Amino acid sequence: MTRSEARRARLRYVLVATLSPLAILALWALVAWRGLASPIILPPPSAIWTSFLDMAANGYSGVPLWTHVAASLARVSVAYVAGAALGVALGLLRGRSALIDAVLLAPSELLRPIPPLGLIPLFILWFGVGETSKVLLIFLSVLLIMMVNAQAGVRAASLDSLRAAQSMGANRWQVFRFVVLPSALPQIMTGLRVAMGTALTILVASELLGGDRGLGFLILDASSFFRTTYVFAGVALIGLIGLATDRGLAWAGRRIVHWEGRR
Amino acid sequence: MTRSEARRARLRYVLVATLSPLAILALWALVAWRGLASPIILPPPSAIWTSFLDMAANGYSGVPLWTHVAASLARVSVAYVAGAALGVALGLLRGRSALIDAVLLAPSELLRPIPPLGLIPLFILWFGVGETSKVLLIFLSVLLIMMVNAQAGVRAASLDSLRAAQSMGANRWQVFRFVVLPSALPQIMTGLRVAMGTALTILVASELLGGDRGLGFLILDASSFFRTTYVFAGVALIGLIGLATDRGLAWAGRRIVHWEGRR
Amino acid sequence: MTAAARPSKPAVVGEAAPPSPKAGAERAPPVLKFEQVGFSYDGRAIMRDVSFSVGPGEILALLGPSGCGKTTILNMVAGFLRPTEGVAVVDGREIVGPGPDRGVVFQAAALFDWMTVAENIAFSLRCAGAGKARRREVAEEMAALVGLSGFEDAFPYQLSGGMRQRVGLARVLAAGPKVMLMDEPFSALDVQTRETLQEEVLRIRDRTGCTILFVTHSIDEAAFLGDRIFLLNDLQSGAYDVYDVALPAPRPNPENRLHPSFLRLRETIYRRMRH
Amino acid sequence: MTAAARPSKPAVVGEAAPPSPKAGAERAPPVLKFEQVGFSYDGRAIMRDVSFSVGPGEILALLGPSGCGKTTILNMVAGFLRPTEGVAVVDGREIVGPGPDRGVVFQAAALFDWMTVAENIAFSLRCAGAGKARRREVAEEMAALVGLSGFEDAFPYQLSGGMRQRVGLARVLAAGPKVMLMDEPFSALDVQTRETLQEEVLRIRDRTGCTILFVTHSIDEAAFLGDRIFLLNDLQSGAYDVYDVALPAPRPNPENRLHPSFLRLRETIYRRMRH
Amino acid sequence: QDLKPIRIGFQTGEINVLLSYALGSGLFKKEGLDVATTPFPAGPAMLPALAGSEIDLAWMGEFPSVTGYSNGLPIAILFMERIDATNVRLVVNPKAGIQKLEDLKGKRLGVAIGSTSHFHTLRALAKAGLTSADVTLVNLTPANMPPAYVAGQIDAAFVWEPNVGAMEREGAKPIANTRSLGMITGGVWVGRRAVLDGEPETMKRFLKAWDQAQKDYKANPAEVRAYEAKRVGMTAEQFDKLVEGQSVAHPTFQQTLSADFLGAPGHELDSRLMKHLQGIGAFLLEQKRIQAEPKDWAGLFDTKPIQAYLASASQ
Ligand SMILES: Nc1ncnc2c1ncn2[C@@H]1O[C@H](COP(=O)(O)OP(=O)(O)OP(=O)(O)O)[C@@H](O)[C@H]1O
Ligand SMILES: Nc1ncnc2c1ncn2[C@@H]1O[C@H](COP(=O)(O)OP(=O)(O)OP(=O)(O)O)[C@@H](O)[C@H]1O
Ligand SMILES: NCCS(=O)(=O)O
Ligand SMILES: [Mg+2]
Ligand SMILES: [Mg+2]
Repeated sequence: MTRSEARRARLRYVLVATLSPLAILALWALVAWRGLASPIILPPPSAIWTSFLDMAANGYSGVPLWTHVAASLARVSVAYVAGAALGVALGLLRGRSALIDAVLLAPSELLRPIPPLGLIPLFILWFGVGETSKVLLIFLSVLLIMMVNAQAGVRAASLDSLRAAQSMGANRWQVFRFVVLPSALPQIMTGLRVAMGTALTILVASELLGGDRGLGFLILDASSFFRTTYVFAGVALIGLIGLATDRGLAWAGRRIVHWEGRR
Repeated sequence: MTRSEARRARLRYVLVATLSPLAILALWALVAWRGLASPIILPPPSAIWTSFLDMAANGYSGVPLWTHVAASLARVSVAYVAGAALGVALGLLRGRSALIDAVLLAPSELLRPIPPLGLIPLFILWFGVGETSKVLLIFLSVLLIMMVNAQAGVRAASLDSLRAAQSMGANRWQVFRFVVLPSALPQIMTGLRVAMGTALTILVASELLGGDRGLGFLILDASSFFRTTYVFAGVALIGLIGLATDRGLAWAGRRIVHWEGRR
Repeated sequence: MTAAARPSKPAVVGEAAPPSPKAGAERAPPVLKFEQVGFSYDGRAIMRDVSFSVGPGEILALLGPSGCGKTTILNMVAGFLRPTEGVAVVDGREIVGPGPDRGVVFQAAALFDWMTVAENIAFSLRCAGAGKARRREVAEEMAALVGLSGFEDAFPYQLSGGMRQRVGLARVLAAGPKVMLMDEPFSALDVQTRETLQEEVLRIRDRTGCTILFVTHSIDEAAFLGDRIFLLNDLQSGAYDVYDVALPAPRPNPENRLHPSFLRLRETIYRRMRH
Repeated sequence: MTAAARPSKPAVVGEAAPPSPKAGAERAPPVLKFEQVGFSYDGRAIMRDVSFSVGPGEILALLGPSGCGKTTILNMVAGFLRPTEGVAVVDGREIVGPGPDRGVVFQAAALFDWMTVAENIAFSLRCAGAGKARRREVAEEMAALVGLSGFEDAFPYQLSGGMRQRVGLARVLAAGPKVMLMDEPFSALDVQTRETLQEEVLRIRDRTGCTILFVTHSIDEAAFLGDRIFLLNDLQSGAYDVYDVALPAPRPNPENRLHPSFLRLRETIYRRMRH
Repeated sequence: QDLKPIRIGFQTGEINVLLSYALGSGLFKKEGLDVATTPFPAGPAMLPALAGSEIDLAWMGEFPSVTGYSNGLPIAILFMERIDATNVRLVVNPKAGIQKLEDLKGKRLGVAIGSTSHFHTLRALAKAGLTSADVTLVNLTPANMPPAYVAGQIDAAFVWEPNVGAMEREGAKPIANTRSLGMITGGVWVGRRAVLDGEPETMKRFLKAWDQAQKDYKANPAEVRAYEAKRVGMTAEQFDKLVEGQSVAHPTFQQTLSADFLGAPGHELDSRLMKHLQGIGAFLLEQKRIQAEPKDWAGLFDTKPIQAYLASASQ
């Protein structure tokens, strides 16, 4: 593929990728406009946009919209960064040491499928109803997902590259840092994408833990007051945050794991 | 490592992996027994066991425990199998065709971070309050996770093996089946493990969609009536199901992707 | 610098080469033709102005320094890479992609790790819809040919380097393509296995009339197998030579290794390569 | 069958071999010693009863059919595999794992795909805590030595097969281990590069006094480089021969390639390998 | 004057007219309280917070107060904050041909199993001579009832504002409510025993502020409602309409000590509210949501703080 062909292909990709959600939006507007769905359940996009503008101008339940967004982003990012870092570290360790794996196996795999709703009472008891609980709930799910991915990634390390590193004098930590980690990166990057999506979905559950700000709160509150257009606006915001972070992670992944599939 | 060394290592692994949760259980029992935590919030393991036996004997809310378990397992398994199959197929396709990728990108990545709670009203409207909605909610999250993993897995296919297949007369489908799919298997197997955990956590949300049976219903109901020991028993059941399926999938993964890291 | 203007050609170039010993081949239209082909990786030109053609049933041996572009040429013939300048033609049609008419023995074997040796060997048959029994039969036959009987059910990661290389060869022999592109297929083999397989390749060519591009670093091997030797000195400046190999038929005869013209050619090329 | 009972030994076996031409080496205790080593993969025995020892500064060339167990022997010396029978000893201590005293040039290069050529080459220095500037300096020096100047910042997937192989060599030369284990390090190189590097290896051995195990399929190479040649005929039944190479010092002299005892040895081994 | 700290849990999904006013207008501060509020989505989520001593006082429906107490939480009801005569309503789809309770036979009813919605539904069925076997009960959380109604998944639903209002806006017609069934429901202030017993001065200040809020509400309803209307993002008209729909009454502290509510000191067990709560206990037991009814029902009420406040106020 020549350079100009590549440029044209990229352009076509961006075009189709933009048109596809727009087509869905148009279909939705049509359905709403033709009155095919009750507006309290599927309001027209325009009504959602109006609600969004209202929130942007006047806030939601007395709190500016950007405060809600910022509160959620702060929770998610702290939990995500910490959870990913620890999860990757533990996952890689589990991949390398049968003992560590054996110790962590049952606790983490028993915990992973447990619905956040089932953990909320315990979290309230142990960590209160403040930020700690909310952040920890997201942290935990990110941690557990990243652990699975990092550990699985370790298996991709080729025997020869591990051996090569050892026989060039790499100590355990260096083998880890220079061979195991890079080999696991493809799976780690995938894990980061999946975990980000999950972190955002858990956000709502975490904001069930009490509190009056955050996108999760906004969605829960609007839905309990039946303000459907606000629910949709909140959901759309989460979706857009997810899309943006995912594209960022995918882009970073391609950069970071530049060698993948190149031979 | 000789055979007997390997056998001994395996034995030690199983031993530690069994002791580790037992140690936590013992610590928990000690904390409860010493009265270090309110039994209303952290009941002793024995109380949870009693509640479990009660449910096993008398059911929960008039429905036998095994009916709850079976209802949830049926939902999860149908949704999981269908979601995984379609997710893998679409993910592999997205990995191979820029056009398909562009079409699916925004819809799927906007949808993935959206909390199930935000989707429930729409699902009720479109699919009712019966099984369909519940299964579809789980299906969707499995599908979206598997799509990410399968697509990422495609990047692992080595250029040379793709080329080899093509020059031996493999058509598009055969390249797909015999090269792309096996190359993506390590990431697909990881995705299957992560998605199973997520499917189980979503179970609770899905059983918010109406209905009065299932482990999710049991946990929600018990927690809204503050029956902590029953919540714990339900959560423990989900945890055990998760642990069992995860071990099954991990074992299958090692069998299926037997060539990984072998060179 | 065009091919015509190049200095110091110790032998005849390209299509102007005298008849190859493969009878009848010289009259037929070429199976393979490069016309002033150039190639760049990410904008870095690694070859320019390469022209040659190969007749049906001919074996062209490619010799040249490491990194000069031999694998790249094979990749263009196979259809994995498109020339960034000029055209590459097979059977009169421009090459636009890979096809089962051109089989490749990869430099690094490129086996399917998830398939057994037998499955690897019979892959092309599977793609063509052959039944299980037939596939097994061919796999066993080819495994025997390359000295891997008994390893049919092993997986690639259970093989030594040379054994992997032989599976890569067997896989293409089983497919029986019209054009075979062999990238240092015997580099990891011991003398005995290597010579046996060299003779086997010649026999297969004689039997099937297939055309072969053969990359090697062994001058002996190039001279013993090649009808012509393509010596790639410096493709970046478009400098290469073509040598005719004149050995008596039947080629597979081991005696040929001691034939005076064989020894003479070997010496010439050795000098030329060391400058 | 024990090593002692083996028939048809055209040359002296194991430790009983006459002094190698490397002066002073014969008196010193062996750097490396195999005592009745056997090895099985998953219960399938591939070698038994292999004993030999290598003195300091000696080059032992390993020749043998594809799949006979050469790489497996290297893996045991490197400490990647443990003998399932007997003991492997380096510097008087049983080998229990890999260590920086033994460097390996892998048959399949085994480069770190995520590092540039320079980073690959300087890896051992990085592990030893060398600074950035020093690492770059050594990387450039070694890249030049193996003919890869200008490719320091390329990634392995941007290199040709032979270039990758040379990075694998440069990486070990940069580490300068006491024992070097080279698994067909020149198999993908053209004659000129190959001969240059062969001479380089000899020079390095002479300068540093390192001990080298060198696997090759080229009898010429074995004879030119090896102080002794270890011909592995059939390790499964414990059958192997050891040949002494008597060439005048200084070894790196290209004239040695035409020395009569060189040509004679080559012929003997060729016959033996083809049976 | 030093401020007494107190931690209050409230529900974001509820209409908290007086609390919003008391907080917003500084009534608590004026009475010497340093109030920290924690918002919760609903009552059940407050129980672990009370158990973990994360909050001192909580506003909740009477249902969770009974479940919490029955499960041994050291809590008691301080007073009934409001009584909602028509907040909980049975609405039906006119197209389903339901005019009166008897017509429910064979229909699909949305209920939140185990909640007051369920409790009301069973009473309504009983009144019409039906049992739950005569209808199809569809278990839904209140927020999911309107979508289910719009989607035609349920013919009727017995639930509270704002969800019931949402269905009415979609054309559903109310045919019964708390009052028409002769029941009561509403919100209570629940306190942790440790605070009720150990912090009399704090309780007195809280009750004083609340008393003032009630008086202000009577005197100037529009001004008082403005605080909560702003919180839930409604105009004054919208908010008035919602509150009217609930038919809310806020019993005075004097009323609280009457037989209609907590009862005169020593006569708690005979009060109407106690009978109602015991009815809930029996219902929860029958529904197997609690193990056993509390042995000491009287301990669920604690009128000592109100008595103390009223005594000091009359001085
Ligand atoms: N990982 C493995 N699992 C099982 N068998 C193996 C494995 N690696 C090698 N073998 C077997 O061991 C034997 C010796 O292999 P080895 O790689 O040592 O041969 P080699 O002498 O290096 O051959 P080559 O010259 O082809 O590289 C072969 O028969 C091979 O099939
Ligand atoms: N994927 C790639 N990206 C960038 N450059 C490449 C790539 N593959 C090869 N090259 C460059 O192209 C040149 C020719 O490579 P090629 O693999 O064709 O050499 P070769 O003649 O086959 O060498 P060898 O005998 O070592 O296999 C080399 O300089 C190499 O660095
Ligand atoms: N409106 C419901 C209040 S509570 O019962 O959840 O406290
Ligand atoms: Mg090459
Ligand atoms: Mg080998």
